[in-house]
Amino acid sequence: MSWAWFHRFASPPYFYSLTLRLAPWLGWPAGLLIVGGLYGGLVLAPPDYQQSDAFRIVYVHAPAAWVSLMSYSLMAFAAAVGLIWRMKVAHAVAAACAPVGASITAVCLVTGMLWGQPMWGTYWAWDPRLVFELVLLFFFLGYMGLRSAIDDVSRADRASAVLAVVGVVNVPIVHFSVTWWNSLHQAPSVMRMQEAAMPASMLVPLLMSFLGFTLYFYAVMLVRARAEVLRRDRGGSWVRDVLAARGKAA
Amino acid sequence: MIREPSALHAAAQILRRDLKLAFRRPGEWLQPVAFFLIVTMLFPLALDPELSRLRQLAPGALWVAALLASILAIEFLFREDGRDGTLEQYALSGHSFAWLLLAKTAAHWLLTGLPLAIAAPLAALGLGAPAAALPGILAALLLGSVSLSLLGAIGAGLTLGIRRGGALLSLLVLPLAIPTLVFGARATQLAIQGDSLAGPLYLLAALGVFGLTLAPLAAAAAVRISLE
Amino acid sequence: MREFLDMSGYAAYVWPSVGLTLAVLLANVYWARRLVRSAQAEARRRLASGAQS
Amino acid sequence: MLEVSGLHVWRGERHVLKGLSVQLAAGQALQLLWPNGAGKTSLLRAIAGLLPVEAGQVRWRGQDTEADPLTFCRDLAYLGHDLALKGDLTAGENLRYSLALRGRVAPADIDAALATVGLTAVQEQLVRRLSAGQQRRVALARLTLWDARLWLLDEPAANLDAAGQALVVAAIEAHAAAGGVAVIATHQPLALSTGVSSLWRSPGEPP
Repeated sequence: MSWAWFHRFASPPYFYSLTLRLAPWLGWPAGLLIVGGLYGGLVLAPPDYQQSDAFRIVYVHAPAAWVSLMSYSLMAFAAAVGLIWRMKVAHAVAAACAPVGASITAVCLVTGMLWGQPMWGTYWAWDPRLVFELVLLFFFLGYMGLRSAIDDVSRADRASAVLAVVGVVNVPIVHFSVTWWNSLHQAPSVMRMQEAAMPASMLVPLLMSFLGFTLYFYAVMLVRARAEVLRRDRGGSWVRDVLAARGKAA
Repeated sequence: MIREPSALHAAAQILRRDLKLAFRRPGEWLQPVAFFLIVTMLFPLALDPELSRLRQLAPGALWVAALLASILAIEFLFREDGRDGTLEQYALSGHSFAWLLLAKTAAHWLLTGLPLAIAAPLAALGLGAPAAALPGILAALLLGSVSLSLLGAIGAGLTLGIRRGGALLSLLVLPLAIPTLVFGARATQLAIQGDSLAGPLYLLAALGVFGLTLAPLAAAAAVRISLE
Repeated sequence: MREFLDMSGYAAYVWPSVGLTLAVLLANVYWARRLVRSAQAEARRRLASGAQS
Repeated sequence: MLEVSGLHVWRGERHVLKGLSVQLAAGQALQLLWPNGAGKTSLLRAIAGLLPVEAGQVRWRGQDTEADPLTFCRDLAYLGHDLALKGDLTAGENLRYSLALRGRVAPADIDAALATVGLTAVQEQLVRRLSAGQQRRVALARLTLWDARLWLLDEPAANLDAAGQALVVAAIEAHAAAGGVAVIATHQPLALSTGVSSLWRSPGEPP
């Protein structure tokens, strides 16, 4: 009985209709939260006493950093589920995570560089967090590269799933090694907000941004996953129904 | 015929077979070592031949060259056996596939990782390392090349059967090799400075043990998928 | 307003960051929808060819 | 002994095997004479466990082969398109190393098997110097030494002359007489005795 939800979720038609219904419920709040968070962060929040207005980049940089790590973890988790239970829907989710995660990781890197220039006087410093994000981007690129190199979707799913799992096992090790390496070389101080003393007018927009980016990621990922499920279909009659329903609505 | 499907015997035979094959074609496994030596030779030519300054760059130059050489070599780990059906027979041999691939990887390490580690002190001398540092450098490369071979086995398994998979292989393996590079270069640096390099050597050994336990499983899964 | 846009001299860093982020977010939505459309078209094509055979 | 039931296999977008079922008892050989592209190789590889099965089951001695693949593999000999022979090793060395995976074999047995397939004269030559037909014969010698109960053979008579084909037929007959099972993909029927072998001409019409 406890597995009933699992099997239901694993069924492509159920997943398809679920994502169809769920995406707007995630997408619209995500949009509102992001806009609200940015408004609060860029307009209402007071300037930081050390970094002045440059700190406002945190409202896009930090949520992007969070989403990049979350998307990689989710991708690896979904890939592992897909490998272990041979679940196509899980593979579809993993495939959907990668491009969104990679683009957000790139955003995190570029905004980090734009923040670095006024703070450190240089666009690129070998800051461990930036380096870690860069490695994460390479993990994503490798994953997508492997996927696109294999024509057969089912083989691509499983091969890239192995890679994602190997990658996620390595993420903590890479993180440790980069931090350790940084501690030896004393690179410029890390971008850091004054965690303890952040007033609510700064903190609330930041939290809104975090939540907004997270919901946004799930919304876009589910839309992509819907397409990926459709690609993995093997002639189930549900596709006909879904496409017919779509035609009527359009 | 006495039926005795001992896993150890099977692995030993794979190891012997791969070594015998390699010795019939010595050119193939000597190439990565030659590549390694050439790349390390390029650094003084491109930068500055003054030994005191070279010494600072030596750890990085050695490890980047070693990393590239082992990536170059690992591409051939499964390719021939994948093409001629040997890997299929391994998969159907009734032994753990991961175990047999570990034996293959071990043979590969003996043919590329070990010569690389032995050549490294030589290259290090050319980069201005003092003689006292050479044992430490040898130890660091011995330990590090184990992880590199194991990580490479995963990448080689994933890209087996992909045409022009070489560039993809580096894209997959190099990010995974970052910890090995960091710890290995640090160990080399400490060795050159004459300090104790026990810390990074332990870390390298830990990476090697971790890789030994998990990488063959991942490589076996990857090769199986590639063989379909 | 001008003061706000100037970001006390950091406008060249803050606004590109925000602009790039929003652009990527919107582009992702667009790509995702396009992917769904192409997957649907592909599925239709497959259904049509399946019905003939 | 071998039961295949409701086997569905996909290769990429192609639904190659659509719910195949077949049963073979001890001492039986099945020749697949399907047209090209109908999935002969896919069936052999799916039985061996090299191809993932979308639906259906392969049972060997009543056991689902996926439940314990290692035990199943010890009973299995698969001879594919690629012979898994190393060009840089001699015929004898090739046999020695590949048989080492299955257990220990006396060198005399290897010599005898190579003599049976008529390769004594070239035993010490590197395999890459042998002709395609001679290489097939080496693989055939390995097959007989393998001591497997289930043979999956993909075009075993390819590149072989009449004498070589007779060797293949004799090997299969001996295998069946010893209670073995064989599934053979071939485009030309082998001259096996009718008591042993059944023909399967297309996936649509079971034997």
